[in-house]
Formats: sequence, structure tokens, C-alpha cells
Amino acid sequence: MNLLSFRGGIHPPHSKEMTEHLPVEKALEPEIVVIPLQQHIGAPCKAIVEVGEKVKVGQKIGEAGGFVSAPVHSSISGTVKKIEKRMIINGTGTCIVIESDGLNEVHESVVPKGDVETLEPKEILDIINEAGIVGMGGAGFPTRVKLSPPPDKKIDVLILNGAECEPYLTSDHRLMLETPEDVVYGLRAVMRVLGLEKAYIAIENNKMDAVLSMKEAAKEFTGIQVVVVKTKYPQGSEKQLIYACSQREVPSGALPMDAGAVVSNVATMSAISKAIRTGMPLIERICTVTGDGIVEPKNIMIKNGTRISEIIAQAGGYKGEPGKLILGGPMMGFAQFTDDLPSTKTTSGVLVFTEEQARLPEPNPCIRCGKCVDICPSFIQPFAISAYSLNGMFDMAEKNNAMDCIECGSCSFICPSKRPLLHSIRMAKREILSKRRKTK
Amino acid sequence: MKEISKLGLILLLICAVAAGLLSLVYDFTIDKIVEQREMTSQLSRQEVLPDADSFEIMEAGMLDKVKAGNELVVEIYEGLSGGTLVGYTVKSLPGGFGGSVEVITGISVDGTVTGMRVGNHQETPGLGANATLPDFYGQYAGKSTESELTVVKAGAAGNEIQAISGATITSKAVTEGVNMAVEAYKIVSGL
Amino acid sequence: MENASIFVILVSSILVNNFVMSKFLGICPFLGVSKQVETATGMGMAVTFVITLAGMITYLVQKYILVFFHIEYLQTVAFILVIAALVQFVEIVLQKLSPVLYQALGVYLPLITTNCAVLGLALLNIQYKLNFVQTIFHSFGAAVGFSLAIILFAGIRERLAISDVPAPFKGFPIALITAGLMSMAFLGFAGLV
Amino acid sequence: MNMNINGLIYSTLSLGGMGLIFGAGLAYASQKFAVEIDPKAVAVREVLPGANCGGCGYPGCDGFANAVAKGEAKVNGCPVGGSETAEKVAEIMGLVVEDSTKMIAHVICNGTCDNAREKYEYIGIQDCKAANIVNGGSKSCSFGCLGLGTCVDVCPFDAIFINDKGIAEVIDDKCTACGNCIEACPKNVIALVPYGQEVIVDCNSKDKGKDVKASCDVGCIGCKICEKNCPFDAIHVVDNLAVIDYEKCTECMICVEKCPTGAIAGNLENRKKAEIDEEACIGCTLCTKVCPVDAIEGEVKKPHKVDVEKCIGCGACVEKCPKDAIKLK
Amino acid sequence: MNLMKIFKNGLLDENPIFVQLLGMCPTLAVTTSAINGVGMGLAATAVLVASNAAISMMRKIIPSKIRIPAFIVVIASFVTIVGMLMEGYMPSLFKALGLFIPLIVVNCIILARAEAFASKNTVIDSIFDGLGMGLGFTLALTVLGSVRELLGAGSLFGWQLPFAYKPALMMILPPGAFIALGILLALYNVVKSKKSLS
Amino acid sequence: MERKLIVTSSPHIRSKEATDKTMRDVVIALVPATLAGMYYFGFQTLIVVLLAVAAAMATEAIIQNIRKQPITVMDYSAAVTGLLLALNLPPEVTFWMPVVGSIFAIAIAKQAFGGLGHNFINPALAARVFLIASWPVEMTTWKFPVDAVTEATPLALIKGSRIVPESVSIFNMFIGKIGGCIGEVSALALLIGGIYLVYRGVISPRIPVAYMGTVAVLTLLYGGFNFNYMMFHLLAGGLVLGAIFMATDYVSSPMTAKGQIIYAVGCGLITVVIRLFGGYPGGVSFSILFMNVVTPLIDKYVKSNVFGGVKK
Ligand SMILES: Cc1cc2nc3c(=O)[nH]c(=O)nc-3n(C[C@H](O)[C@H](O)[C@H](O)COP(=O)(O)O)c2cc1C
Ligand SMILES: Cc1cc2nc3c(=O)[nH]c(=O)nc-3n(C[C@H](O)[C@H](O)[C@H](O)COP(=O)(O)O)c2cc1C
Ligand SMILES: Cc1cc2nc3c(=O)[nH]c(=O)nc-3n(C[C@H](O)[C@H](O)[C@H](O)COP(=O)(O)O)c2cc1C
Ligand SMILES: Cc1cc2nc3c(=O)[nH]c(=O)nc-3n(C[C@H](O)[C@H](O)[C@H](O)CO)c2cc1C
Ligand code: SF4
Ligand code: SF4
Ligand code: SF4
Ligand code: SF4
Ligand code: FES
Repeated sequence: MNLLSFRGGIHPPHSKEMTEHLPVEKALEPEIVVIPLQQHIGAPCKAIVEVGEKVKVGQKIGEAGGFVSAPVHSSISGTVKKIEKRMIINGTGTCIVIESDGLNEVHESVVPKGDVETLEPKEILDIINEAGIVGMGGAGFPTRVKLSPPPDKKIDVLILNGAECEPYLTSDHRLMLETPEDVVYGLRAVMRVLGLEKAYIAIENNKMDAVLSMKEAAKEFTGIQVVVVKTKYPQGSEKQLIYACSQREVPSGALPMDAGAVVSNVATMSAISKAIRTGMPLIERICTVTGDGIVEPKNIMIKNGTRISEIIAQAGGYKGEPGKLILGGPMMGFAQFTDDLPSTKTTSGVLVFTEEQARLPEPNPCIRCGKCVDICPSFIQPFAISAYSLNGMFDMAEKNNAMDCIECGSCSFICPSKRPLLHSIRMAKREILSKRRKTK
Repeated sequence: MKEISKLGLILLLICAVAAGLLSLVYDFTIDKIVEQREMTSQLSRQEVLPDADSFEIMEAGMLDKVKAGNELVVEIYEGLSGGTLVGYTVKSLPGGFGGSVEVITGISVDGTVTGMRVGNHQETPGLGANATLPDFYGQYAGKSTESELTVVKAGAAGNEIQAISGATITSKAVTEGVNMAVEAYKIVSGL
Repeated sequence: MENASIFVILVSSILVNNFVMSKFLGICPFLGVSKQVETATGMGMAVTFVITLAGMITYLVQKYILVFFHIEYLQTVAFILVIAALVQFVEIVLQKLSPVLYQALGVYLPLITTNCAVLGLALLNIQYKLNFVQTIFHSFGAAVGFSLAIILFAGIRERLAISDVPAPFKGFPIALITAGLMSMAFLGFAGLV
Repeated sequence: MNMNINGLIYSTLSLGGMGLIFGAGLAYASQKFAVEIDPKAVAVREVLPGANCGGCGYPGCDGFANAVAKGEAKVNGCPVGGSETAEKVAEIMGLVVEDSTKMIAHVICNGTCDNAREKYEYIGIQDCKAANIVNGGSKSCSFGCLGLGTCVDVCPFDAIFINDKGIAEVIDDKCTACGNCIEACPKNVIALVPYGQEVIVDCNSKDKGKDVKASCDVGCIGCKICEKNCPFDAIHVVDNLAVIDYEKCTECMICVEKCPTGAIAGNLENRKKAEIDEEACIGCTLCTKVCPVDAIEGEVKKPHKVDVEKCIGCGACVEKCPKDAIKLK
Repeated sequence: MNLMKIFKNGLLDENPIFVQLLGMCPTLAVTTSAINGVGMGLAATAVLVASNAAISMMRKIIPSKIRIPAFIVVIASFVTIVGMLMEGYMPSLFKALGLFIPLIVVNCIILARAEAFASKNTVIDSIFDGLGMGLGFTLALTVLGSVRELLGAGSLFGWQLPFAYKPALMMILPPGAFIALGILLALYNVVKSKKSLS
Repeated sequence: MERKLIVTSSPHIRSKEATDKTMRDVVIALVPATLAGMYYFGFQTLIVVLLAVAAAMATEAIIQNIRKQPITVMDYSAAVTGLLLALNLPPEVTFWMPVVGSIFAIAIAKQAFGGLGHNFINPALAARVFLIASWPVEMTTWKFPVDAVTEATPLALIKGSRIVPESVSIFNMFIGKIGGCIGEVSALALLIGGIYLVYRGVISPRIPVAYMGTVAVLTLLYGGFNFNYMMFHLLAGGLVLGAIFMATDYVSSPMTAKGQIIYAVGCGLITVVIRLFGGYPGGVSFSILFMNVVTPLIDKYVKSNVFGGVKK
């Protein structure tokens, strides 16, 4: 079979064995949740509850703070204890701290919203918006915004991202196995919004069981086609996926919609489905807790705002002294210095490494072997950008297309000299952006 | 306009003074320089044709005839001893490793090579440039003009020249220069 | 060189007897204006223009003034005067008439006045007893050789800018060593013509 | 030696002729084709050596002068001219300001290895900018100097270094306030202060007092004690951080004494003391009235005396004295 | 300015080769032997001193627009004079230096000193400046020539080394010139930074 | 948690590939050629090889020590340089030459530029050319395999002619019964090493194939479609060694596939020009060196379009 794919990319060890066969467990009820007002790309929310106020499950507690923004909801019922700056993933942000009353009373606004077939596209968009749905594939981009392209951009390719190319993570995989009909239902809603008859569900060929499961769930809907893509990192990156499915290149510096495409994660679909069928906004998600530093790796359904330390405790706690705590996968996830953090809508994985795994090897000089150039899915020259960045020559980095890097980390992975390629490219991107902002 | 003429005049003045000064120094040194220049070429002519005591440049017509046969022969002198012709010196410019090599060959009227010297050249110092050393040029004196000279790497005999080690190209070039001179000699002496 | 064909003159002046790599002419701008390929290219083009022009003019000066009046000993003075004036004149005119061209070439011109390559070439043309056509090609070839060397060199130096050169070697020392290694590579062309 | 008159005449005439033509031609051309040039570039060009050697990497002295005028080239870019030329160029470019208002860079952080804590073990590129994008760097105070020396790399004058306590430090006399380090520091922990200023708040943390205490022993906790004690209204707490108004600050060092965490730099040993010239003092008592610490005693119309123990060297009296009889030593 | 200081300035502190990197062509081209280095250096020194003096004398009457042609004519004249004298009285050295004698004209050092120093200072100062710079140039050329001759020909000022040494020919070929000067400069930098440390 | 967590920028995993493994593979790939050299030229070649390798590694260690840098001689890169230099020397060189050559390679051509990965030129080749230019007589004095008939290296024999001399057997050239440098004589042994490198993914066959292909085409044309003549040129001199092991040196060759082809064709072209018209019998070293010089320019101007970039 000639599998759909893209040029470049790497084959890191999957390391998914630990959890790929474990059904999703429901997490214990948290006693306290910490809900950050910013769980998405865009403007932070404005709190609409006060300290001391009682809140219920699914109640909106933060109002979207701008066009590109999404509301947040309480994931438990209880009392607002504090609204304060707290450590969140990668920094600090205002959070609403809610103490559970153990009752899990559901808010009155949570009622079924109707049926995909009968709802108007506009209504579906509003439901998605009100449910605070953001992309669950990692970046947390508000889905409503993604689904309302400006009129001059014609969308004709819709791709569901079930690639889950990140090693270790299995949350999308389990979702596709366990509730494929939810995914299909959400997808139909999105097709309706975009007025499309056709859509792809792209899944890597190392998850053939998920392929079968999705095919089964979608068999009634002829417009929905399950496509098998090659197992290769970063197959799940939207630009690469669009290329694999439609041979279109998203223009450099542009968005998928400029290539007439929309890519969305399978979990996002499931969330949309819930929002329509039950009216429950996005307050929980599947998270893979795994890694050699975890006693009992598993997939758990966690409530938004559950503290990472609690999640880890539910997976049997740390095995020995932890070396590194990563939110997300090993390729793109963020290492944290504490587990006293809340989970968010995009926490697809909690990965704990032992110290030995955590210590990255010392970098050696670049031997110009060209491997990074060969595998870069953006077709840029990581070694050169990195060298310019490390020498403070950020304008040269810019000239060498640093801004086209999708931060997949393939280059850092492959480099035989263990160069900190992506790290330095990130540094360059930062500097370039701040310079652009200044000159603007 | 005024400025233009002023600048022009100032530069004129400077140039004129400089030129005047130079011509004075020139007059002062010219004799010495000519003497030096003469001496070098005279010296090498003398060296390659020791029997002669004075040299006269070959008439243009004859030289042209030689040149028609081989362009790389550029200068021929007749060597006289007490007024009688004892031989010729021929300057040729064969192509060596780094460009033209100036080869001055002396040939006596009886048809033996009386000597060879390498003049201006751009061969590599320590290699091709060793052609200016007696070890190498000494080989040429006494060779006959009967047959062409050839270069061998080792064990030279008869009309063979032992190459400078590591500089076969130069050795061949110089030898070719001598062969050219022999050809020229043959034309000049009407053989 | 007197009788060399145009092809031989070109190969010789561009590769074998490269001005910079084996004749040591124009080293200062070679070392100075070679930090970036773009500037080096501009310099190369400017040099090519000036050298070719200067080669022609000095040839005429030599033939119709110096030799004519038997004042060859004024060669150096006359040549450099011609070159200096020529360069300055070209610069002034370019600056006014074509700012674009000036930006691309003209800005390099002051550097060229005191560049051995120009005067050296003018003198060599005479020394090699070249005729007018040969003079033009020799001048042009030498200038192209200069451009080739400086552009290649600039390419390497751009790479050096992101290399971890030991402190005492930073700057000119490593540039010189680079030039030395380059010149070793050029040795390969020796004996081609 | 025979005199060759013909040669003399020919040479003089022909070379002179060329001179005339070129001189006039150039003059004509430069008039006819004159173009406007940046006056700054002209000024810079004037002080350059004019070797046109290209050593600066620009096409000749003019090229370099233009680049400097446009701000593209460094003032000390001419290898021929050396430091002397660099100074002159800097002057033209207005980089060196008159001594009276001379400013220098200062790292306003004292979070050295023994004062501040680390929140995690950082593995990665040893550069502040790089470390900063990994969770804000490993220092527990997110405002403090990371000590990886990004500023050091960009200083053209070698005026800044990482001291043995692991934070950056400026060598006052070498710094020209070019601002490169300020630009480069991802933590914005370098600020310009007046040259010679001893009293500086050496903390950049806008965190609340509690958080500051948790991460650093010598941080400013925003307690406002300094604000209350400053006799000259020169220090204020803004955003949980004390800020000194250097115009008003007299370097009396009271804040230094009072700060509970020692966040304000200033060596009390260097504190100046007022001294009254008894000859000149007319005993007007003006000084006793302005002294914020009552350090001056004396009877009216009699020479006054400064109590060295009490004097804080603020100089208030110096300004007031009508006879200029008080000096700070 | 103190004359001694001007002199030392050129000789060491601002040595035209090691510090300013001017006049690279003759430096690299003629230093195949120590004696050539000395000869070239002294020839340039003579021109430098004379032209500095002359230009300093004329500095007030030369308008800036034709400054360069004027300076160059002056310099070229001295170069020609030196050349003629050398050809007449030191023919072998003249031959060894070849093209690079007339090329002293375009040696950047000379014009640089004319522009930077002589056109702004008194005659005496200018003479000392020329002397300092010229001898600095000579010093550098001699050192470079000695190194290359030692390594490349196994001799020094023509004196053969007393022990068996197979000379590395490359040192007297063009690559050797670049590499030797590069290494000398690096050494100079090491010495200088050691000095400035102590 | 008592100990502090480790925090790094992503990605958090690394592949198993490593510089030293790559370099070790090159050493392994050169073993057949080294053995062939010893077989044909005798025991003394082993000493030459050991001296060159030891000197290269020692120089590297000493310089890194002076520069107060981590000593990385065990990454085999200096060993590869020393080994390749040795294989490029005539079998009977005096023993100080490999040592001097290795010092030049490591000190001047590599460490002066900052060490591994920073040199623009191939250190082993630079050293070889340095030796040729410094001691040409010693560097061009050949010894011949025991029963070979020719008395000059094949290339010296053929200089200027368009036919292969009778005395030369293409088969002998293939297995290595010819005169030449220690490592260059046996094309067979070199090809075995080359195939190993390709198999291990250390090199891509692009450069060797394009290089030798260019030489083949040009000599075929020049020799008037004389197949024997073409084979002769392919097997003679250092072409196989150069194309497989030296033109492929990562550090001094272009990064992109397109660039590598341009580079390899350039090498082939110059090699043929020097062989046919130049002053030296062989042109492999010089042509690779020259293309090393051109490499930064190739890298600057030959890049692939970025993903989503304008297609031209
Ligand atoms: C400022 C901004 C505007 C965006 N606008 C759109 C859009 O109009 N349509 C769309 O399909 N995606 C849009 N995106 C979403 C991106 O295409 C992408 O899905 C999102 O950044 C997450 O990508 P990732 O998970 O691959 O990193 C936008 C993203 C950003 C940052
Ligand atoms: C290198 C890279 C790898 C990615 N891998 C995945 C993946 O495996 N699965 C996924 O759903 N999204 C992945 N993404 C995010 C997608 O690009 C895209 O943002 C997402 O599918 C959009 O869907 P969402 O808006 O519903 O999250 C990846 C992004 C990048 C840059
Ligand atoms: C830098 C260098 C300079 C050389 N110069 C000359 C030279 O001037 N004359 C010459 O005949 N060979 C010279 N050669 C040697 C030839 O290129 C070639 O190796 C030689 O002619 C063949 O060796 P053989 O003379 O032992 O046969 C030089 C070689 C090198 C590397
Ligand atoms: C495929 C390959 C080929 C190599 N070829 C050479 C070579 O020709 N010469 C050399 O000095 N080093 C060679 N090396 C080793 C290494 O790249 C060399 O030490 C660097 O050039 C030094 O920076 C090679 C390494 C590899 C992986
Ligand atoms: S440069 Fe960017 S896009 Fe390319 S491999 Fe590296 S991280 Fe991925
Ligand atoms: S993979 Fe690593 S060693 Fe290879 S070229 Fe890229 S940065 Fe250099
Ligand atoms: S002052 Fe800034 S740039 Fe300098 S070491 Fe500290 S954090 Fe880094
Ligand atoms: S970079 Fe500029 S401002 Fe900062 S220390 Fe150096 S000289 Fe001072
Ligand atoms: S001496 Fe400066 S260019 Fe030649």
C-alpha cells in the first residue's frame, strides 16, 4: 500500500505499549480544582464569578475576553475559594479556585441542544462557542474561530486529525476506539457548519484498530472517508497532514484556511458532540499518564482544573525519584518544574521520565551531516538557523526562514551531535517576533 | 570656472615639478641603469659562449626568418672573438611549469652547445628554479647539435639530460629551449 | 605571454596565475571587503570595470605618450595619475547619473585607487608586451580572477562568522589562513597553460 | 652627467598637461555632478584615517562613514584608526554624552548564588535568552539576572562580565551606555544609572513581598520603609518595587541603612561627610535648619561644627550655605 | 606630540602590518627571504619619509578636491626615484622585488599616512611618523621573511642552517605566505592579550 | 519530590545516532583498503598509518587542552583524518612525513577554525597537498606492488595520451596491483568500504556516483568512446578513494542533495581537466579542495524551497 505521507520526518520509538490497550478510567472526583482563565490561544477570559459564590458543573465562570477567546466552565460543583495568580503551565496566570461540595450538581444551562441534522450552522457555531471548545490537539485554538473563516476563503478540505504521532500518548487512540460515534457526530456538525459534504479522518497505520473502529462508526456517512497515513512524526502536524491528504501546501506564513483546509483533532469533535447532545461544555478530557517514572500508566478522564499531582497520584504516583515532568508528549510537550499545576483543556498527556531519561546528552559541534536538513518537514535548514541564532545573528536566521519552523523537534531528535537545534530556533523566533513588534 | 582652472593649475604645477625632478634623477641614474642592464645580459652571453669577446645583435631579417620557423626564439647574437665569428647565443622562451622560461643557449660555429643559462622564469623555487643551478645547467655544455636533446629521470647518457628531481616539466622545457636554439642555429648557419 | 591566445590568457589570468591567490595583488580589499558575499560581489564587479578600463587607457598612455616622448621612466607616475583620476571621475559621474549603479559599484571605487591590482595589472600588461586586444582580455581575466577569489573567500568567511574560531585567530589571522588554504587549492591549476 | 634638456621639457610638459586636464576635469565633474550627502557622514569621514583599506568590511572610508551615520556600523569599526578615532566618531554620533550627565548601565539584581534560589535544574543552551524561554529560566525569582551572560556577548567594550557570584556586573569605567546589553537582556534587569551613583535599588522584582522572600534573601519586598525614611522624597515603591529618583537622591544612604532586606546597594563606608570651613563660616545657622539628622551644632555667629557620627553626607547644608563654607569629603 | 612617541607608535603600537593590516601585497609577495623583506621595508620607508615630509610641507596649498591625485603624484615620484636608484645601485634586490617596487605607490600605508597624518601635522612630526611606520613595516617584513626563509629554504639571510633540515617548500610558495602571516598575527594577538592582562 | 526536576526545551528524547558511531563506521569502512595497502606494499605501511593516526589524535588532544575545551579525541574524527591522510601517502614515505602532515591537518586546517565541524576544507586533503607542495620529490616517489610490471604510476604513464598502454591491466588496477598511494590502489577494497558506509546510512551514494559518473562521461568523450580508457581513468589514482571517502566528508561538502550533485560534478570536471591538461598527473586532491572552497557558496545559494514557499 502506498501510504499517504509528506517529505521529511522521523521515526521515534512509539513507546505507546504502556497505555494503548488500557481503557479510559474515570478519575476520582477532585476536592479542589484550579481553573485557569486562559486555556487557549488568544485573549484570557474575564472571571464572572466572585469569591464565595456557589457554582455548579458546567456553569460558565469565565467570559471570553475577545474575538479569539473561549469561555471556561466549572468542572465541579462547589464554592469559589479564591481568584488569584497561580502557577500554570509555562508561567503564571489568573485562576479560579473552586472547592468541591462533592455533589456534582449540574448547572441548569446544561440541556441537550438539539440534533445536528436540524440545527442551523449558525446555531452549531454558537453552541461550540458557548461550550468553550478549543482545539484539543495541543494549541488550544478556539474552534469557533477556526470554523468561521472570512468569506473570501473557501474551505473545501476538512481533515480530522487522529494521527496522534507523538510517542507515548494514546488518548486520541482510546477515544477513537471507545467512542467513535461521538467523533463522527461532532464531525458531522463541523461539516454542516462549513457546508461540506466530504471529510477525511486521518489515522496513522500503527493504529489499525482505531481505523477499523472509525470506519465502522462512519460507514453510514458516505462523505466521511477514513484515510490511513504513514506512521511518521510529525504526521499529525496540520500542514503536513493537509499535504498528505490533499497534496496541498499551506503557503509559508499562512494558515490552513489559505489552502482551503481545516484540520481539527478527534477529541475536539467528541467535545462538540457532547455539547450538542448533552449540552455539557468542555470540562473534561482524556489524558494519558505514562512514562517510566509512573507506577501505573493509564488513560484517565480528568476534569478540567484537576491538579497534576493528583492525576499522578491516581496513576500510582511516582516510581522512584522523578527526573522530568512533561505536559504533552516527549516531542512537543513542555517540561514543568512542579506538579502543583492545574490541568487544562489541552492536557492530553502527563509524562514522567526517570532522571536518566531526563538528562539530555551534552551537545557536540555540528558535523554538518545534513540529517536535520533531510528530515525537516518544513524544508528549512535547522543547523544554519541554529548557528545564526546561537551567534546572535537573528536577522540571518530570519532570512533563512526561521519563522517557517513548526517546532516539531524532529531536527533536535535526529541530530547525531545532539545539537539543541529547536531550542535555539525558538530563541531566534522569539527575537524575530519581538523585533517585528518593535518596528511595527 | 575660476575654481576649475585653479585646481587644474595646482595639479599642473605639482605634476610639472614632479616630472622635472624625475627627469633630473633619471638623467643622473640612467647611465648606471643601462650599464647594469647591459651587464646582466652581457654576462650571461659571455657565460654561455666563453670564447667570444664581443657580441653583435643578429640582423633583423635573419631573425625574422628564424622566427617564422619558431616564434619562441626571440633574440640571437653573434659572438665574435677578435672580430671573427666563433658562435651564436640564442634566447628562447619555452613554456615551463609556471609560464615562459628564458633560456639562453650558446652554440659554437662547429656545432656544439657551449653553455646554457636560465634567465627570467617563474618556476617554483626549490624545484623548477633549480634549473638556474650549475648542477643542472652544467649538463648542457659540450652536447652536440647532431640529435635532439632528451630528458630522462635517471642515468643520463649521450644526448640525454638528467631531469631535476621533482621538476621534470621544467627540465623538459629548458631542454626544449635548447633544442629550439639548435634549430635556430641550423637556420642561421645555413645548415 | 607575447604570443598567447586569448583563451590561454583568460585561463591563465583567472585560474593559474590568479591575481590574489598566486600573484598577491589586491590583497587589502581582498581581506577587507570580503565579510559578505554581496559586498564582495559588488567589489568584484567594480574592480572588473575599473581594471578593464584602466588597462586599456594605460596601454594607450604608454604607447602614445610615454613611448612616443621617450619618457618611459614616468610610467609609474603617469599610470597612477591616470588611474586615480579615472576612478574618481567614474565615481563622481556614477553617483550623479545612476544612484542604483553607484550603490552597487560606485561605493567601492575609492578603495580601488589604492589597490595594487589596478596599477599592477597596468604595469604587467606592459611588461608582458601584450598588444591591445590581449591587454583587454588580460585585464578582464585578471579582474574576473580577483572577483572569483574574493567571492569564494567571502562565502567561506560568512561561514567563519558562525564558527568557534579560537580567540587569537579571530579576524584577520584566520582569514589569512583561509586564504592560504584556498591558495593551496588553486595550486592545482598550476601547469594548466 | 649629461643634461638631457629635451627629456626634461617633454616630461614636464606631458605630465603637467595630464595634471592640468585631470585637475580641471575633476573639479568640473565634482561641480557638475555634486550630490547631497549626509552631513554626519561627512563629519565622520573627516575623522577617519582615509586609508580606504576596507579593513572595516565596508567599501572604503566613505562606505564606513555612511554606515556609521546610518547606525549600521559600530563606531569602533575602523581597525586603522584605533581607539582614538573611535572616540571621535562616537562623539560625532552623539554616543558619548558630557561627563556631568554621564550614565552607565547597571545590573539591578543582587540575586547571587548565595542569595537567590533555583526552581529547577536547567539543561540546555547556556544563554539567558534561551534559558528564559524555558519556563522563564531556572532562577526562582522571575525578574532576576540569570547570569548566563547574554549581555556579556553583546558588549562592544568588554564592560560587563559575570562575576564569581553568578550574576552580571558592569565595569563602570568601561561602560559607554551604548545600551546593547539593555537591549539584549531578556529579563530587563539592566538599567541606566548616573555614573558614580552609589545608592541603587539592586532588585528588579515586582512580585509581592511574600513571593520575593521565598525566592531571594536580598530582594525588595515593597515594605516602603525606605520611602518613609527618605528625607528627600527620592525613593518610592511602585509595583512592589522601590525606585529611586536620581535627580532627587543625595546619596545620604538612609534608605540603605533602613532597608530590612539589604536590597539597596550603597557602601556606608563611602558615605561622604560634611565639613565646615571654620574660617568661612559666619554662623548663620541655615545649615542646622536644613540638616535632616541634626548633625550640625553651633551657636549663632559662631563657626558651626558637624557631628561626624550623625552626618549622612546628604549635602543639604552645602547647598544652603551662603558662604560656600561646607564641603563634602 | 612627543617625537619618540610618534615613532614608537608606528613601530609597535600601531604597527602597519600587525595592527592595521595595510600594505598586505608586498608583505606577502616579497617575503620569500629575509633579505627581500628588509629591502622592501627600507625602500618603502624611504618613500614614506620623503612623501610624508613633502606632503606635510604642501598641506596648506593642496585643495581637498584634488588631494588624492596630488598626493599620489608626489608619492609616485618618490617611488620612481627610489626605483631608479635601486636599479642602478642594487640591481639584484631590484630584480627580486620586481613589480612590487612601483607598487609601493599604491601601498595603502603610504597614502594612509599622507591622509591621516602628514596632511594634518608638521613636517618634523610627519618625518618621524614616516620613520616609525616605515620601520614598523620593515620589522614585520623582516620577521615574516625570516620565518618563511627558515622554514621554506632552511636558511636565514642566505646562511644555511647548520643541521640537516628538509625545507618545506610550501612556505616560500603563495600559500605559505598567507599561512605564515596568519600564524604570526595569531601569535602577536596572544602576546598582546597576555600583556594587557598583566 | 526532594530533588529539583530537570527542565529542558522540547523535544525531550533523542535518537541513538551519535557522532562517534558515525566516525567509527568510517574507520571500519577503511579497514579493507588499509589491509590491501599492507598486502601490496608491506609492513611499513602499517607504521605510516599508525604514526599518522597517533599524531592526529595527539595534536587534537593537545590543542583542545590548550584551548581548555573538552578533549574529544575519542570521537574518532581525528583518527579518520589521520587514517585518510596515511592512505593518501606513498607507501615509502619517510616516517616524519605522516606526522608533520597530521599536525598540519589538525592544527591548521581543523583546530584553527574551531575544531570539528568548523573547518571549511578537508583536513586530510589539505595536509596531503601541503606535503606535496612542500616535499614534492618525496611525495612522488613510488614503490610498486611486488609483481607489477609498470615502473611509473599509471597516471604518469598515460599523461597526454588517449590510449591505455599495453602494459596496464584494468583487472590489476581493480584489485590493486598498481603503483600509487597506500590506500588508493585497490578499488575493490574501497568499494567494499563504500558499500558498508551506504548500508549503514553514513553516506548517501549521491556524491561518489555523481563524481565518478562525471569522470566516466568526460573521459569517455575525450577518449573517443574508448571504454578501456574510461575504465582506466576511473580506477587510476585516488579517484575511488577520493569519491567515496573524501568528497563525502560531511564538514566540507554541501548539505542539500542538489548542492551535493553540483559539488560532485564540479569535482569530476576539475579532476578530468587537471588529469588531461594540468601540471600534475592526478587531480583528485586538488579538485576536492577546490570544491571545498566553493561549498559555502553552494550552500548559500542552493537550498530547497521552504514548505509552502513559492514554487518556481
Ligand atoms: C492568530 C491565529 C489565527 C488563526 N486563524 C485561523 C483560521 O482563521 N482558520 C483556521 O483554520 N485556523 C486558524 N488558526 C489556527 C491554526 O491554523 C492552528 O490550528 C492552531 O494554531 C493550532 O495549530 P497547532 O496545534 O498545529 O499548533 C489560527 C491561529 C492563530 C494563532
Ligand atoms: C509537530 C506537530 C505535531 C502535531 N501532532 C498532532 C497529533 O498527533 N495529533 C493532533 O491531533 N494534533 C497534532 N498537532 C496539532 C495539529 O497541527 C493541529 O493543530 C490540530 O490537529 C488542530 O486541531 P485542533 O484545533 O482541534 O486541536 C501537531 C502539531 C504539530 C506542529
Ligand atoms: C607547488 C608545486 C610546485 C611545482 N613546481 C614545479 C616546477 O616548477 N617545475 C616542475 O617541473 N615541476 C613542478 N612541480 C611538480 C610537478 O607538478 C609534477 O609533480 C612533476 O612534474 C612530476 O614529478 P617528476 O618530476 O618526479 O616526474 C611542482 C609541484 C608542486 C606541488
Ligand atoms: C563520510 C565521512 C568522510 C570523512 N572524510 C574525511 C576526510 O576526507 N578527511 C578528513 O580529514 N576527515 C574526514 N572525515 C572525518 C571528519 O569529518 C573530519 O575530521 C572533519 O572534517 C573535521 O572537522 C570524514 C567523516 C565522515 C563521516
Ligand atoms: S527546524 Fe523546525 S520544523 Fe524543521 S525539523 Fe526542526 S523543529 Fe521541525
Ligand atoms: S543533524 Fe546535527 S550534526 Fe547534522 S547537520 Fe544537523 S545540526 Fe549538524
Ligand atoms: S543581566 Fe540579563 S543578559 Fe546579563 S546575565 Fe543577567 S539575565 Fe543575562
Ligand atoms: S553593552 Fe553598552 S551599556 Fe552595556 S555595559 Fe557594555 S558599554 Fe555599558
Ligand atoms: S598593498 Fe593594499 S592592496 Fe596591495
